[in-house]
Amino acid sequence: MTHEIIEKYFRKDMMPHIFCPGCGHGVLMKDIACAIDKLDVDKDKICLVSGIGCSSRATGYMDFNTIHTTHGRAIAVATGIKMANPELMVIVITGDGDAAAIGGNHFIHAARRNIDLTVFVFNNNIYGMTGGQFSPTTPTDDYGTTAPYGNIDQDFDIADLAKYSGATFVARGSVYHVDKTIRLMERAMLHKGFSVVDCMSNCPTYYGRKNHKGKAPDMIRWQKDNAVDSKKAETMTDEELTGKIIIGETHHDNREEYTAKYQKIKDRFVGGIK
Amino acid sequence: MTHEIIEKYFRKDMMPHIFCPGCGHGVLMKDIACAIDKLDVDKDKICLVSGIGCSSRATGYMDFNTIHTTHGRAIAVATGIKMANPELMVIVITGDGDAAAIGGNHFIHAARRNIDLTVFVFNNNIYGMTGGQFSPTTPTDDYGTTAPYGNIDQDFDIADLAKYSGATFVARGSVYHVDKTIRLMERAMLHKGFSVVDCMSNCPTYYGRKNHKGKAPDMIRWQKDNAVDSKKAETMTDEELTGKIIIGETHHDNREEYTAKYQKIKDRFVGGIK
Amino acid sequence: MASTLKTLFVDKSLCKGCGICVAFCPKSVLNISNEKVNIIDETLCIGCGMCEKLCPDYAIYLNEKEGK
Amino acid sequence: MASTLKTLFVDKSLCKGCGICVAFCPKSVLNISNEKVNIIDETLCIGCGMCEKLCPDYAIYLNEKEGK
Amino acid sequence: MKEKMELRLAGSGGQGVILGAIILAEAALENDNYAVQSQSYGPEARGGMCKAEVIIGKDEIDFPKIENPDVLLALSQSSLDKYCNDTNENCMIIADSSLEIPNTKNKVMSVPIIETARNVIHNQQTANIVALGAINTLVPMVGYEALEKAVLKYVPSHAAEQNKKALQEGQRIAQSLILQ
Amino acid sequence: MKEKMELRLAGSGGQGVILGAIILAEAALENDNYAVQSQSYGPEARGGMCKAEVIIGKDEIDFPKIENPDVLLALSQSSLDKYCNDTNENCMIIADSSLEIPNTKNKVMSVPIIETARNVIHNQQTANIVALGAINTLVPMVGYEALEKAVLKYVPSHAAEQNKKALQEGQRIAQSLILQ
Amino acid sequence: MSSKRVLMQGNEACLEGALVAGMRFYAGYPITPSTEIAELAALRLPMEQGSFIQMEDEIASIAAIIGGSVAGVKSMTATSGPGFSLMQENIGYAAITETPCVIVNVQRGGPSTGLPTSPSQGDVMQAKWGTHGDHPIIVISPTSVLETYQLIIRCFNLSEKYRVPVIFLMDESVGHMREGIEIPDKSSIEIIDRKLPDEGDDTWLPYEADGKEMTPAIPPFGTGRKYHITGLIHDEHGYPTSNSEKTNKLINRLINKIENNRDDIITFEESIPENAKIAVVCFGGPARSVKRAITKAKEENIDVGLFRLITIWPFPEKQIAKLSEKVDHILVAELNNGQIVNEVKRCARHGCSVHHIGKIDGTILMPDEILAKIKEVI
Amino acid sequence: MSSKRVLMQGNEACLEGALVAGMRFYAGYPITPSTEIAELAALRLPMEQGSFIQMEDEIASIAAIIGGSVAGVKSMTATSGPGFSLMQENIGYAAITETPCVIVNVQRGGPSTGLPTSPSQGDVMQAKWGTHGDHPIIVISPTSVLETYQLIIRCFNLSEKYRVPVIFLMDESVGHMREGIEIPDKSSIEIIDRKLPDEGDDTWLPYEADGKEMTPAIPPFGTGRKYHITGLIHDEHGYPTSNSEKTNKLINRLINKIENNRDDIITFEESIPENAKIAVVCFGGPARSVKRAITKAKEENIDVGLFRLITIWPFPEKQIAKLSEKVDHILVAELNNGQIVNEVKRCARHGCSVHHIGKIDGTILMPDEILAKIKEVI
Ligand SMILES: Cc1ncc(C[n+]2csc(CCOP(=O)(O)OP(=O)(O)O)c2C)c(N)n1
Ligand SMILES: Cc1ncc(C[n+]2csc(CCOP(=O)(O)OP(=O)(O)O)c2C)c(N)n1
Ligand code: SF4
Ligand code: SF4
Ligand code: SF4
Ligand code: SF4
Ligand code: SF4
Ligand code: SF4
Ligand SMILES: [Mg+2]
Ligand SMILES: [Mg+2]
Repeated sequence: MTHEIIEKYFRKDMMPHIFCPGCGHGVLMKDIACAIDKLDVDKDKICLVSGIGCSSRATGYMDFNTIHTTHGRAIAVATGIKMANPELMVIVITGDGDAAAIGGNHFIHAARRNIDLTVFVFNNNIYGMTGGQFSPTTPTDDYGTTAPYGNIDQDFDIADLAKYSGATFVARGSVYHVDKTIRLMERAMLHKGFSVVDCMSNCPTYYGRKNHKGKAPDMIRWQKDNAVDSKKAETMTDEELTGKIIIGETHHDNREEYTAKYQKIKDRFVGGIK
Repeated sequence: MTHEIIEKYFRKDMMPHIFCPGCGHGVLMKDIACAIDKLDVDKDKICLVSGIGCSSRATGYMDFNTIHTTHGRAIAVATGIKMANPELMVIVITGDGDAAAIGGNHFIHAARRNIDLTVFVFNNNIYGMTGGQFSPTTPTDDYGTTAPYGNIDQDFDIADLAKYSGATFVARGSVYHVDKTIRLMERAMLHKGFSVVDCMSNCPTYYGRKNHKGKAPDMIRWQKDNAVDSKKAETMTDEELTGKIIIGETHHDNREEYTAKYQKIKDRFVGGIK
Repeated sequence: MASTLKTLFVDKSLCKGCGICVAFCPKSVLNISNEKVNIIDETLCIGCGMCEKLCPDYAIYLNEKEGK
Repeated sequence: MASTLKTLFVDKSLCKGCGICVAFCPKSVLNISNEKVNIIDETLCIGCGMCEKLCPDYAIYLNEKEGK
Repeated sequence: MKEKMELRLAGSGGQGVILGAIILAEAALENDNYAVQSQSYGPEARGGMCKAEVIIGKDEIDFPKIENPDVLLALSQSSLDKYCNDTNENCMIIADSSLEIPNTKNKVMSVPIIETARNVIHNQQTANIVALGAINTLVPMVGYEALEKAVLKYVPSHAAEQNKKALQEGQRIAQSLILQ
Repeated sequence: MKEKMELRLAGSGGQGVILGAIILAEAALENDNYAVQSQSYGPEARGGMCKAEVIIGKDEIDFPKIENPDVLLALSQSSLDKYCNDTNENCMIIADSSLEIPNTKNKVMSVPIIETARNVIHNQQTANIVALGAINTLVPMVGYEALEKAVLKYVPSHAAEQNKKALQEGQRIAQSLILQ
Repeated sequence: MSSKRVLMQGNEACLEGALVAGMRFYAGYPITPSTEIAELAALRLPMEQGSFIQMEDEIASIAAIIGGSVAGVKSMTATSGPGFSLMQENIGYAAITETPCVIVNVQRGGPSTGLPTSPSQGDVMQAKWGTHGDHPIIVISPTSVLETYQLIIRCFNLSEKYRVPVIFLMDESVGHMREGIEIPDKSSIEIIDRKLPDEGDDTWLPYEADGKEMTPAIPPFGTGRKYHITGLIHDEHGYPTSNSEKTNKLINRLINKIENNRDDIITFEESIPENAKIAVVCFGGPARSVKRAITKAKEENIDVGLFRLITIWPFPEKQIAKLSEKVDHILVAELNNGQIVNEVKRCARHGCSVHHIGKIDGTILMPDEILAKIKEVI
Repeated sequence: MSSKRVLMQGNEACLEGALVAGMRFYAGYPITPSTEIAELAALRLPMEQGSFIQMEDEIASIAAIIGGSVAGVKSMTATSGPGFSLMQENIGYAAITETPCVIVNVQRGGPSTGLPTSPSQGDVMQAKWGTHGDHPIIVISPTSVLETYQLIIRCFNLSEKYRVPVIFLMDESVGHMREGIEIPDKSSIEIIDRKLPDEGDDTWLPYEADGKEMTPAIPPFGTGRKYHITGLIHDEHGYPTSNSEKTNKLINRLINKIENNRDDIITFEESIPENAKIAVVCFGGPARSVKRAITKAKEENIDVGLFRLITIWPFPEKQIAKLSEKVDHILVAELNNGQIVNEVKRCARHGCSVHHIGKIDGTILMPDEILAKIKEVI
């Protein structure tokens, strides 16, 4: 299956990709292609937009309309694409730094507007590209090259931030949970509105090494061992959930989408100014 | 009372202030001084930091250490002041545009860090200074000069945004509820951590006029008629709360403050590097 | 607390005539004339302080000590 | 679905030797040698596809049609 | 009208002097003249001083700002004080009658503009339109019809009659001054 | 040592050639020489090619990059292929024994660096240290003690013994090559 | 008189001209003295089946118009100094990715928040150098309401033709001025759209270009040809590279597509009386003070030449050199502390003295001040 | 040999020097090739009882150091091109509010994301003109690890003395290079702290200044004297004004506090052999290629002069003019497409030809290339 997906949707002359051995981003990138493959949409209409970071390099490998923008600005560029041509399906691939640090404002405002973008955050809890500085999702007390004494910041939960800012489809996937993540990705893309999948990735090179989380297989095994499905989580106490990560869909509503609302304004003037 | 407060804490040579007739910002600015007056702190240690907007002009009138920064950056500048000298009491006066549009990222990140700043958002649901464009808190369907066909954005609830981003004291006051607002402001300043008071203001010149909300007295009466105390709101159904505004304290927790945490790192090295 | 000893002051140079004090005064003490606040009948004033609290321009206030 | 018809392929030019496939293979089909994946015993393979799903470099996969 | 007329309209923010200037410029175009309109105001748009300028010319206008106004309209004391010395002797100063006239060599007409708006039109907001009626009567530069048409273009339709009236009243009070 | 020695260490990201160069520079300082160390790598730090340079001199060094390397160390095929032609004839090429030696006029030493790290030290990560031992034996430029001291300064203390051994083994394999 | 003149504000002319040019996407964030452009865009675009969005800040605004352009829609934003400073990173991105877009900067007094309602020409060097790294840019500045209408169309034309961000450098005095203008007949206006790849061409590469224009044919997203856009140095395929030859090739092409087409891009207004010993170099709104000063000089029998830059960047080096051969003195009049004067100094031949008159106090340059300076110089 | 040399990276020298200068607050956001400065700041500052914070982006970073400085603590940030572009608005704010701070830009290949790990000098014009409006700025560029250590201290000294943002313009080749340096003896290092108002002085105004330095004495927040800071044009009290005289006074003082103190601010390295017909003007890391080229030329009996800018802005106009009288040709060698060469052209006397050698392909200028160009020119 993977093999055909790669053949079909990847720029094979760009391979091997730049991700380090064992980097979860490679798996997640493939998962997106698998999810797209299931969609009944014209693949030529799919745009992939990314910012800057290891994660954001993904767009360069995938054979769609792809744009690798500036750090933090992927969602703002994507907003422009979608507004200018609402017929395009616009997907953002970003990192925890790109989306939640420098790009945090665009993230919450796009969510507020509920514009029809699908955002996949490759969340490795670190700035990978620049060499392991802590990010807004690095857990408190963990280490990064700029947190040599342990991180004193509280970390953002990307899924919660999305939900409370107004996103209308929110879910969490992981590198380990391939099939489930692909399904969530597919649903996120089909959802008409601002949808976010917080994709737990793993950066063995920096986050893993700095925090004694072992090598890539250990980090992925950790995902396997600590994930709880969102449905099941609802039945669990806070205590039971400590140290666990909730995967699956965590929020969904049907608020009207932004470009659809704007279309109604345009429609007033179809056929000339009245 | 007001008279003495003005005499004591205002730069009277700068009066009359630039706010339009009936602008709620004048009342809120005075409320801050009243709240400060009650504090048992060295007034020379108080810094007022603002961005750009009608609201942000407040710092120019108040006789403390005052700085009127660039649009949206008040919280970031305030963060620097507090980090460099945690003994200063740092208060931010900002607008809905300044804090939640261009400054949204600094707002959520300062909340996440729980750094000891007190943020008073003079929330008039519009960009006043530039002449009445809709803001991130303009209610859906309302009008602004850049929303001639009605605003299609969903509005942010500043108090909720603060809470879900990590602020540890959150409240809402209003122009009408003077005494209550002063009390909330006082508590916000005393709280050690990131505290936000969403202060409902009124802009009769733009928001009021564009949206047929009447003149200043009408807008203030609306606040009076529609406010529900947060305690009481807890006992009310969503239906009962429709169209109401909740005032009072809405969130409070005791998570450790940021500069205090950082001080612990410094303390490891007091007396030299070990 | 609402003491009758208090006297009402107006600083017309600060008043912008917004009418808030007039609207929220529980008695008919004030009106607007020529775009400024005006005390019609001070004897009606109960010293409640609403005008002072809500004036955005600090143009109207009560004072306990001095007479008018 | 896990059909024995499937054959395991490795593209060593893509493999970065991360060991994920080895770790998650339920049978002892694979190991790492010289920083690349290596098929020790294909006959043990049950075609579960874990290696393919979790390989970040698309270097290992099952193929139903062609033989090795 | 002269080859070129330069008008300065001054007042405080909210008195509508900019709109007044725009309407004059519009009326000039209506009369097939050239017109340039500009203004200056502080960041304190709200409340501060506000100055609007119009130049009406038979030919194209190179420099769009006023060097020597032919007419200065002042609706507030501070604007009158500020600009009345910024004129040469030929400039006619039209001041609202509520203002104190500073010492000046210029011809000064004290016109009850605001009073008329308030007491006759019952809407102080129309003072700028009253002023237009008065100015154009004291120093004719555009046809009355053109002026009225321009006014109607810029005021909301529900206020059309009121503003027409304001224009007329402005004309009337100016005429009565001329006759005096 | 000559007045000035220029060394280029090349490999793929992760092989530790930059650290190797730093250690050499540190050892040179230990010997009271001057040293400059620099490197270049792509944005693809992870996996791409990586080149590190050291210049060791008895005098101050003006230009910090290498014009004519005296020694080229190559730990990966692509780096050997790329840089082996970028040398003049006097440059000694030290290539890992796993690599295919391209056609060149230069003196080439094929040294089992990676193999030694893997099979003798049991830690391939130490290949850069093995290489240092070998280089400094084939082309002496810093004292062995200075080199060892520099190694210990840069490796974590728990790995001190392993790296000492790696340095020794590098020296040993190089000596055996010289003797051949 | 021919057709009817209509009263139009500079900012309005900017927006209406843009609509004529084909602009159908506007993203912006309000700022004095440019805000009317956004307000009008919000009102007018839906009437033309275009879209307006108010973004959360200026960074998002320029990012959004880059997105809009990539989607194939002519896009613009408008701002003033503080917002223009914030846009700098993405202006460089538009330059390297060759994304057509128009950025209007209605200049106000700086630095920083400065004097928000005063005219200024303080951003003219920033317009060329504000983003990091060598990059191509075109900057154009109008002097009147009519010219604003005409030149914003030219901005879009040049932006599409050369796939380069174009900065339309207005100033408060033009943006807020109203003039009676005759709206140009639409049929007389040239509109240039971006070049598309030939349909059958299967040797096409998104970032390959040659010929005089040196501008690639990049189709909008969603039209079938898939490719990659990146702000990293890239090869003809659009893929990242750090190969030095390819780097050199890309940067050189970016710069030369402007340099080699200077004659097409540069326009100016020049009138040098035969006896003129001095010429005034100027641009934008303040050029009108200069014109009046020249008229006044003429009345005093002093002949003064005029050279008004319309295209500011690329700087008309050749033209200024030529000018400096015609006159003994050049006076540069600009509403700043001396920016373009440095360019003129660099380009003027030896023997022609170069002088400056500027202003940084929030007021405009008055004709009499310029005249006095002219007399002082000659 | 005297004291022991230690191996230090340029970025490390930058941070260690800053600590010696008294820097006790760092706010930043990581970016290649400056990141080591932030990483070291995080490690080292608590040891010196200073504070480090990683902000959410570069805009927040410069805003935070402005805050830190206002609170009285010497503050800095470090970044590279993309981040430097984002900082522009607040650099102007620091300039107009006269807030001392140091911004390090370790330049990399641009424009946009460009070549993140390659050396470049593409931001040298941006360092002066990147923010909107006329404003004061000082820009300094080091050529070696030792000089990085020394000059970052000078940056802080000038920043405090003149209350102006100082840009320390490094480049990747210096930032990532390691050299053995002798750490200067701390007792030999001059440290300048900001001027404070005299204690009893009750005529003091926060923004009043005269004398040669023209720099006001503004005490830190919290020390008893309360005043207002704004990015609007302000009077001596710090209060907003739009009065044109006051505007003029402020902007002129801001500019003249730099202009009138050029001799104190400008430093350079010059060595012009008697017979030299040509001199090479250079700065930063690439100056070392030039030095080698000059040595090589000497070996071929060609005398070549060297003029290395250390202070880049204010530009050493007088010195370059003088230089152009000593030699027939000036070659400007810089790692960009030609930026400082334009300044040299503007300042060089007539008759001295000005040439350029640059590079924009991500590689450094090699001595042989420079030598070849020297030969071509003479
Ligand atoms: C304006 C700007 N600031 C900083 C950088 C440097 N930078 C590049 S990627 C990155 C962080 C990436 O983190 P994340 O988005 O989590 O991606 P990851 O590499 O971890 O996948 C940073 C800080 C930049 N390129 N541009
Ligand atoms: C970078 C930048 N962008 C835009 C502006 C223009 N601007 C000034 S104030 C303002 C909005 C203010 O709104 P808000 O914070 O709600 O304050 P209010 O005036 O409503 O009190 C804007 C957009 C600016 N000064 N700087
Ligand atoms: S640095 Fe981390 S995130 Fe980046 S490619 Fe390597 S493992 Fe992945
Ligand atoms: S514009 Fe609105 S917010 Fe601003 S001063 Fe006037 S009433 Fe207040
Ligand atoms: S509330 Fe204040 S400003 Fe308003 S009318 Fe009354 S006194 Fe005047
Ligand atoms: S104190 Fe109360 S009663 Fe008296 S005037 Fe004020 S509002 Fe009216
Ligand atoms: S998971 Fe893939 S890259 Fe990793 S060792 Fe296995 S085949 Fe190689
Ligand atoms: S398909 Fe399953 S059993 Fe076979 S090698 Fe892969 S993981 Fe092992
Ligand atoms: Mg990350
Ligand atoms: Mg507001």
